[in-house]
Amino acid sequence: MVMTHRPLLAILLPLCAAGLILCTGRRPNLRDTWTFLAAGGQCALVLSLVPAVVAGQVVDTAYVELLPGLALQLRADPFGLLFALLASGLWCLTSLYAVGYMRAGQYPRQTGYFACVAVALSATLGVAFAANLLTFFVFYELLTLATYPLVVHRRDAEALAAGRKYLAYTLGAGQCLLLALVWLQHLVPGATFQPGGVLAGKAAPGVLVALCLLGFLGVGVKAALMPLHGWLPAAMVAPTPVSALLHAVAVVKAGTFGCIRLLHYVFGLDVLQALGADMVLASVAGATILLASVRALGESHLKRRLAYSTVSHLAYIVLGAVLGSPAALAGAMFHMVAHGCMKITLFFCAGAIDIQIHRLDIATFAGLGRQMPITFGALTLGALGLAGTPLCVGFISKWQLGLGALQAGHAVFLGILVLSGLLNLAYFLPILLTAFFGPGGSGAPSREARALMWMPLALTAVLSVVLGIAPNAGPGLYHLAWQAVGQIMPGTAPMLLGGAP
Amino acid sequence: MRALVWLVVLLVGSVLIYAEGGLPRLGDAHAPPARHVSPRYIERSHTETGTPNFVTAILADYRAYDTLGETTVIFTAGLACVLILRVQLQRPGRGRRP
Amino acid sequence: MKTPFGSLLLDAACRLMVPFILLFALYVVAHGHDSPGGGFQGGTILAATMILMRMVHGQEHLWGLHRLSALRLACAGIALYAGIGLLSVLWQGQYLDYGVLPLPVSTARAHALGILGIEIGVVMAVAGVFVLMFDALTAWGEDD
Amino acid sequence: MTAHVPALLVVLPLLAAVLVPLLALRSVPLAQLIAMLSVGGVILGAGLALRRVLIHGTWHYALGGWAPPWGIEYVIDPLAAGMALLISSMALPALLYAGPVVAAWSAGQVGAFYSLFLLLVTGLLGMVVTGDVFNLYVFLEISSLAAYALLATGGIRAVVATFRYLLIGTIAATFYLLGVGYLYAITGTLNMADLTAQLATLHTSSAFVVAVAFLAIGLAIKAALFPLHAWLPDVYTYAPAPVSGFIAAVMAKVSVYALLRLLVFVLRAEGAAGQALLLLHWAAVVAVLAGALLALAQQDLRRMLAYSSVGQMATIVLGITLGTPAALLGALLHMLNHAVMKGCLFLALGGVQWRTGQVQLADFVGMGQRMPLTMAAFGVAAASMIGLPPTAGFFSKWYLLTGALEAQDWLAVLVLVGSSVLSLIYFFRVLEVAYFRQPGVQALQRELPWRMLTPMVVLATLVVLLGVWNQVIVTQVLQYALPHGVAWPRT
Amino acid sequence: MGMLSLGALHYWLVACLLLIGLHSMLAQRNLLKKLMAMNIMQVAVIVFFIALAAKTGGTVPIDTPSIKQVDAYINPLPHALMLTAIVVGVSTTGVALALLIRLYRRYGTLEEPEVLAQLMESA
Repeated sequence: MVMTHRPLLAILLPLCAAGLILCTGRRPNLRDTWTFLAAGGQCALVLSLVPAVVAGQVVDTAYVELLPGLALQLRADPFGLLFALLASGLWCLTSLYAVGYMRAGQYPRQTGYFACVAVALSATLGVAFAANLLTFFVFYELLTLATYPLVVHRRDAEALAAGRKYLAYTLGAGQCLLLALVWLQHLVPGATFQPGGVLAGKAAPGVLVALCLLGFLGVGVKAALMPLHGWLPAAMVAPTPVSALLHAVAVVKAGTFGCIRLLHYVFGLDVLQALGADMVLASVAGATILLASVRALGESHLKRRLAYSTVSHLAYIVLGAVLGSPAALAGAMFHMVAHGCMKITLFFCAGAIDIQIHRLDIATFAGLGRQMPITFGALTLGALGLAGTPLCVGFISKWQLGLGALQAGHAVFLGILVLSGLLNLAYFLPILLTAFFGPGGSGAPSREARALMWMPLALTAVLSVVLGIAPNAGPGLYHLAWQAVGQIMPGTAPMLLGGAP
Repeated sequence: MRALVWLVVLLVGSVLIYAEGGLPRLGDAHAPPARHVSPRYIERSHTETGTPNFVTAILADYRAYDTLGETTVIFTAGLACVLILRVQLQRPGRGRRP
Repeated sequence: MKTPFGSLLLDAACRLMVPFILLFALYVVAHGHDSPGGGFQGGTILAATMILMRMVHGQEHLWGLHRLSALRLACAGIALYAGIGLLSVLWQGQYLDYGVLPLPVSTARAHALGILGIEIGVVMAVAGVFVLMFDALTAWGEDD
Repeated sequence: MTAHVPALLVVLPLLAAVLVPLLALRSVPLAQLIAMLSVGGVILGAGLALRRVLIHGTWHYALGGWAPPWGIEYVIDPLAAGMALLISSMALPALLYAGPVVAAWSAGQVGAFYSLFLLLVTGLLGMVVTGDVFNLYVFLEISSLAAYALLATGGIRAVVATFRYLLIGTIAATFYLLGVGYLYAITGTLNMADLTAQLATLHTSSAFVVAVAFLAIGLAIKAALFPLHAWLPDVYTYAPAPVSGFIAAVMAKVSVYALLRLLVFVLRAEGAAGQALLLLHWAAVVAVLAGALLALAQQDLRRMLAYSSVGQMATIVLGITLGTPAALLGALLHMLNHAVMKGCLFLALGGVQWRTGQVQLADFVGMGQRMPLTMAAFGVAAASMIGLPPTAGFFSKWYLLTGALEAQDWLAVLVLVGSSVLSLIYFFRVLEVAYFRQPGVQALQRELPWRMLTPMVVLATLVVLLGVWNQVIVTQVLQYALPHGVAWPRT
Repeated sequence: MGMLSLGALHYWLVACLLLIGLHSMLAQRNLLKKLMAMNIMQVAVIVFFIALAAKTGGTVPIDTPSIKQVDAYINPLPHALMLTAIVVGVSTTGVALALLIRLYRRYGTLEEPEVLAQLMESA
């Protein structure tokens, strides 16, 4: 048990940055400098935690006690660190991209925008490092509030409607989560997240069922499990960097993160299996995977198509989490990373295209691939990765998921995974085909977006390939995932590409 | 509306009549009010407060604090009239006007 | 009240009655110790004289008690009442405990005197307030 | 002198009240200063009293040196001291805020206003600290009369509303007095502690039942507990901001406090008192939702706040009638929190009205840019009403929910969650319009004068601090304020 | 509920007064009459208390050296209380009258429907 304030610092840093951003709104360069500093500093702080956690120590610090035996408590365990690394790492790239994008598009209210993003990232790290459900809830709500202004950034009727939908879903879910939280505190006073759960034998089945329902309603909305996904496509009215970082990485991953926390650190899988709730959740996730992919096929607007693909890929994570076999769980955790890298690439590309041709209807991309080779190259990598082609990071996680499905003895889910892979190709290939081989010259001749935009998306694309070849590159995210699995299911050895646990 | 009013009235009325059984009879010298607290006033107030009038003794001494409150109530009412009716307190030609 | 409605008859009747009413008021207050009566009754009667006077002679008359003086009287009355209470606190008694007041008499008498004191306070307050109220209810303030 | 704090608590503002109207004629600022100083003194005294009762236990003070039940006694326990502290602390910001509002009035009016405000404080304090049921009635009337006058200063509509309030309020007071009469008739005493002793054998007497009925109805009317709330919306809507800010913050709560004091502390929730609590419970369950729904239906924001008060008061009553320790803590904490946040909301809204004359939802477009600090205060308080962490409202909601779960009263759980969802909707509506609607013309920024701004900002800060410190408040103060050894009847 | 004995007759009187007051307060359309009804209600309570003070054969509560035993004097406490209650009633009436005068000056009527109608059209 190590006590350090670095997690807290990683949370406070963006908050201070937000303050500074608001103060220096009149001087754009200075203002954006704060964003870069905060993102870099946060990333560095999180990285600095890696050695200790990998060495098996748990960094755990309790702060002000808010309720009897329930403090605002931060803890860096492998799983939390995994999410924190993902979020803060991608924030660095996004902040570069966002500056380019917002300036290229001459967006109004940039000050407010960057301030809100900073707050949102602080909240995301809070979610990642939360050591008990109360802390988790506090930052989870803060995340909602911080992202709302970003959704309504355009301030027009459509944006406001989307914002209302967004809050109705997320804050409504927050009420459910709050009730679950109060109930949990009532059953298990002062409970913190424990690998394997804390509820075993603490409550009657009826109560547990109610708790499950409330809890998974609470986190399921942000995880966009069908039928709770309605807000995500609507939220695509936000500026593209927001969709990229928040609605492909921070917010929705906070939802899936919460699902796994609830599943394996609060309830414990045995409890759910005893209730038979795991199969319910698994079938919901499976259905979501397929339905969302089909829905994506029908969308002609690129960002909305990406949104539905996000919905289906989030369901991968939930599915892997409930299947209950080590490989599946590791796959789920690693898919958070994989999907993050790939989906953010895709959104970056969407943003670049939007800035260049001001249209996102897939039909209008004809020949664009020849004019914007880098952008569409990255798009191709991301798309293929999501479909699960080897050598892309998506393959690793998907392989683990499939393997896990077999380990758990549910071959049907393997079928679903394969099927959805095909569907992924079905809704990505048309884009690529029109872009590269479509008749050129439709619309004004275009070129690559400014460097500040294409560099980050190239980077993320490369990243997703590098991780696909060497998943332990850098901070060793894949290893962290397996470490977390090892804590939840003791006696499981990490596997790279198979082999018996 | 009418019906509601009558309903309320009948309700209160029945409640009042219901209570009647539990209350002391008129002039009952053995009822709690005559037995519990008041005897002390009758027996000792003259010697304790030098005031033969029990009521005055209670009003202005034993429960003088109530009377202070009572005087305050009157004072409040007076000021309330001033404020509600916007009476000018100053003699003409003094103080600010809106 | 915009104008006093004085007339010869009223004037004379008023001159005749006021002294007796005043006397009665004083009696009611002073005799409150050993017969029905006391501050409130006395104060009301006192207020009645003043109201009568200002109805007949107008509020600039000596007994017609201008509303401002009425307010001062009322405030002074309450201040006197509460002040006596504070006095007993000053002499280490409970609030409104007249027994502890440093008077050259027995405790019982001290109580009696204390009672008289607060009764006077009540008289002032009641008389002042009732005059003020009458004035407010009959005066025409600025309208909305 | 500290030995006499209980009496001084009430007498200090009273003396100031008789000083102020005369002073105002000489110098208005001096009068305002005196008024605020006296309230500051009360805050100090209440703080001292609270500290002392937490250390040495309940504080009995026999007025006039006459031992109860023959004389009147003041009984200050942690609950009473806490309420006194709350009342005085809410009065100070309102008094500061009132300065600019009354600036246009004549000196005499200003003096009367401040004096009546102090008398209102006096009355509420007296109700809180007294240990005598009749003395409570007297101070109830002082506070009521002062309130009527202050509320009526909001223009002719306020006068109409206030007259209706006066009639209903008098019915309530008369019922209360009648209840006291019944208790006196069967016990012969007016002292609360003595009543508890005398009534030990009388819980079945029909007179007792009726006494409880009248006491409960009377105080429930004063507390505006649905469906007896009819007087409240108009009164709160048309009153001037500093008055509505203070009255909405504490006045109804003092009646709830009296209800709690009598039914639970004095009558020990036995016999008819227990039945009354059960009835109040059901009334509250309905009222919580009714208040929130009615608030949702309003376009006039003052009226919206008024109805939300109806709902929130019911929430407090619900917590009290649930009767589990957590629920009671929640109710008491919510009394504190709701006072602060609703006071802040009314002051902010009143400020907007004072500056722009607008209270309709539709007129709030761009208000976030026009009056940033005011709307920020409004936003913080609204977040607390919704119950977002880490504001104060979140924690009282937490305790109330825990209490409902303890009592296994699923209906109450649903109602509590439902009401916070509804308040989420009707408060968020306002914030969306104020911040995220594009104003047609870019209105220039015109903030309030500092004397109106400071109270709001302070209260808004307090909303957050109370949230962070709620654990201290609960463990250091509130848990000693609970009625011990009382068992609530549960159906 | 006890049988209707003479000793309990005054409770019926109180009930009647209270109900008359209550009913006309709710049903009367004229605000001044509502106010009067309010006073009637208060009178009912005052009668109730004063009746509690009575003792058969009791004399006025003023100490006379010749009489010593407690039961010879009626109970003084309710009288003291009701003096307070009466004053409170007077004060309330005063404030109510002030409000009514404001209304009358503005609307020239005290009939509630007419006042409300004028309010509506002014809004």
